[in-house]
Amino acid sequence: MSSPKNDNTVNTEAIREVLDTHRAKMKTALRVCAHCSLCAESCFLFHVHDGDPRYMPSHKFINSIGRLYKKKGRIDQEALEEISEIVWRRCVLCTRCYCPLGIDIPEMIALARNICRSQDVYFTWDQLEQEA
Amino acid sequence: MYDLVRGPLVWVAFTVFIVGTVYQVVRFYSLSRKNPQFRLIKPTGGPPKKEDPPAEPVLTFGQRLRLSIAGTNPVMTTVTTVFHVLLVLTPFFVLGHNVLWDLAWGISPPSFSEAFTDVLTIIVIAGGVYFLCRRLFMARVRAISSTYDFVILAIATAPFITGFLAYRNIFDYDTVILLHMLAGEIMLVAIPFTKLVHMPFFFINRFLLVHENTFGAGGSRIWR
Amino acid sequence: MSESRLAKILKAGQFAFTGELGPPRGSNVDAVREKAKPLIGMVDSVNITDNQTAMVRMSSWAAALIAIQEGLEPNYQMVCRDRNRLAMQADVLGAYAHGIINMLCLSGDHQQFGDHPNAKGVYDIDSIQLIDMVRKMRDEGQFLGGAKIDEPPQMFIGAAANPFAEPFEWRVHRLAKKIEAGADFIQTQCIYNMDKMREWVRQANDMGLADQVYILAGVTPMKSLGMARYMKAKVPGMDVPDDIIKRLQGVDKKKQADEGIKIACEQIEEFKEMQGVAGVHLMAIEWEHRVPEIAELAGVLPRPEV
Amino acid sequence: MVKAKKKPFEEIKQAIEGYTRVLNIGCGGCVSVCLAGGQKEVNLLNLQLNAAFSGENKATRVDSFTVERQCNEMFLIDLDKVVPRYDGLMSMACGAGVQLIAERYPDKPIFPAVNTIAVGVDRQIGIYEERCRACGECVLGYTGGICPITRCAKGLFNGPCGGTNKGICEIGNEIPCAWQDIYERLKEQNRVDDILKIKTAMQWQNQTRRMIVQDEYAGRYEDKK
Repeated sequence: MSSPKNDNTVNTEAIREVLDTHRAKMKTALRVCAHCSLCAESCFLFHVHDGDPRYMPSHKFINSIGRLYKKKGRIDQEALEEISEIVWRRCVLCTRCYCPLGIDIPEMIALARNICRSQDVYFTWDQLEQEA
Repeated sequence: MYDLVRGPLVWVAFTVFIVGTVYQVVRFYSLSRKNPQFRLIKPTGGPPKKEDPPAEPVLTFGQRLRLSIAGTNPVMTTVTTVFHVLLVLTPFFVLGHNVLWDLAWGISPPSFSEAFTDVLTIIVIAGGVYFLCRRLFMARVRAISSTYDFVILAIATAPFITGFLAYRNIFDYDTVILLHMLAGEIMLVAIPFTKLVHMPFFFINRFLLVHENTFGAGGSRIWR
Repeated sequence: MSESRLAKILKAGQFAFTGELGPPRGSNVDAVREKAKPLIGMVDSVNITDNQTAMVRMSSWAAALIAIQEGLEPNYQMVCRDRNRLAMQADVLGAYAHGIINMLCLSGDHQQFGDHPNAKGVYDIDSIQLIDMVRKMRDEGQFLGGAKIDEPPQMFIGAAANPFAEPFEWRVHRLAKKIEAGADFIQTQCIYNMDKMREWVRQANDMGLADQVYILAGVTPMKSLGMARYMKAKVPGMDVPDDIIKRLQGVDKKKQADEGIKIACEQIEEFKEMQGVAGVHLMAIEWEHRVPEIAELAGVLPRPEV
Repeated sequence: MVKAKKKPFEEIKQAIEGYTRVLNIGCGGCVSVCLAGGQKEVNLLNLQLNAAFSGENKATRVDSFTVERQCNEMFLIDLDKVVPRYDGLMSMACGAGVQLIAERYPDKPIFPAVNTIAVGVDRQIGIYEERCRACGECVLGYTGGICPITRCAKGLFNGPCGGTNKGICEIGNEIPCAWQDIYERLKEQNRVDDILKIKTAMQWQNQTRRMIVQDEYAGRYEDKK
């Protein structure tokens, strides 16, 4: 998914810098999430993919920003690729997911996208073309 | 041991619960700010509309319900609502608890009958079982579950399970009631500092924060 | 075609006096002639408005041709609201071909004010670009697109200025832009606030603009107290100071019109002496029949021969 | 991004009532962000339509399907399977999305359920302001970042006109004059010089359908011969 990088290393410092920008909100969001799965139906991609749990908004934010936060940014290249797959490909940031506890999931995904950008990992259109 | 759990620990637990919750709320207020007042200027400029279109259909209560989370997940919505309401309410109306209030403070709040409380307790436990089953057998919930979630579920339901056991004198009463008190204290302490913090934050997020799904007037605060 | 009378008057250093005529909302030729008659011999040129206040009227060039038949020299107004650059250039050519040799380039009131508020405003080019376009047609003999014109129209190009609209300090710069674009003369918005007008003219003099262009001060006599109040409150870009209102309040209702004319005449007297002002543009709205009287009282008669 | 607003309910209803099975296609792009045509709005509209039709004993029924973006055919592939089941299509995307669907399914009548309004910004939840009219010749660089085409009622390039009233546009009581704002901002930045020069007639670029070719990618499509 990600664009090729030369050195294949993850810049933890840069990740932490982004994590710090919305730390309070992010911590609260991650802690408040009751892992109830009620957000699933609000995501049209979840519908389109026949209820694949990986498209559940909570799954997406727990496994992207949640993972980055838990690891304090110390993730390997492989994990980064997985995260970028989640935030670039499994979410289109339509910003309409519903959380019964009021968590702003899109902002969390956007934060994770920021982190990807800090690692030079972007949405790559070409790959989408190849798959299609 | 019994005296410790029944005496100081209760106070410690309540203090931690109250101070912790207040801390969370204060922290939220310090980390958020008032949403700047937005005055909608109805553009008087621009071309006038052709004519007023017929009124948009008004959604009936049933339609609103179907469009809401209750429409997409009716069972879960019902169970979770009942579970959470009873989880908070039941302890206040347990006769045994209120006798303790009476002994300590000389106040005697109204109580449910013991049989009724028993039913409520069973409902809460049943809710817990439902959550457990969801977590174990529903793919989408399992996908986001970890040990932590089971521990939290245990913390939330333990006071009810032990209370239920104590009321029926299953196992050794003294031990069970000790566990019951401990479980309650653990839960109180856990609320502000674990996932259970969603209790205060449900109200903060859904009533105070500006968001598409805010209840009421649309909220008044945004994160800094 | 020879130079316009208005141009000759201004170039000769005579104090110019121009009038205004609104075409009818219909094809009533007699209505135009009726309005034109009292102006004959009273004004050097008469502005023929172009769908004024965004209301559909007989087209400006057509009414201007009728005015010519009546012996008046029209000042053809053109707004940017209703036509794109092609139609504008075509109209300039057509108008000139029929003997229209003055024109006033305006942005135009927004379509929302008029009787077709849902019309698509064109505003392909703005008033300054229009001035620039007509100048280019005349001086360079080229259309805006660059093609050569067979017999370029020798228009005497006018522009409007509003000395009162905000930001005030920008106004004189906008005047400069219009001059740079090619304006030969300027007709201002109706003036009631003389203090601001004096200041604006002073700035124009200081910047040397008054030497590059003929400024005609806009004067509209108040017909009544009601009109003064309406203009103060409702008309965009109008600055009616309180002392005008007070003066009209001070006289009997039947005398308000006379008082309005008196105020106008006092203004004209001052403009005659004001350095940098080359004439007066009298906008007697729906009062064409009283122009001879006003001209007489203002002492601008007889009009000089040029 | 693109901002849209749902059409009046009656208009939508009348457009599709001659069809029995209609697919209402939502879009996860701009119209979702501006709360006009995402999955939630599709569900809401369908509920209302189906209730209205069954109330009137009409056979028309509306189903829903929401795709990532209707402005790229790659995201329409999933639709291929479902569209044949319907005799009418409805789209809650912007005009571009509606047209791409129309192009892909030329035998199906398609009806827009939203009016595409503008390229705009999010002000508050549910409140959007137009900011760009896609003229194709951006002048923001010399107008202090304030668009004279979008914000000035007359789209003047050498404003303000004489109608400006104490900083307010002549057409409305409360609409700020774009050119007053431009002047003030440039003055603050000491850049008034930028608007002292005459801005010559605009070379309008939005008069025919435009094709945007990003230079980096142009090579791919050039004739190889």
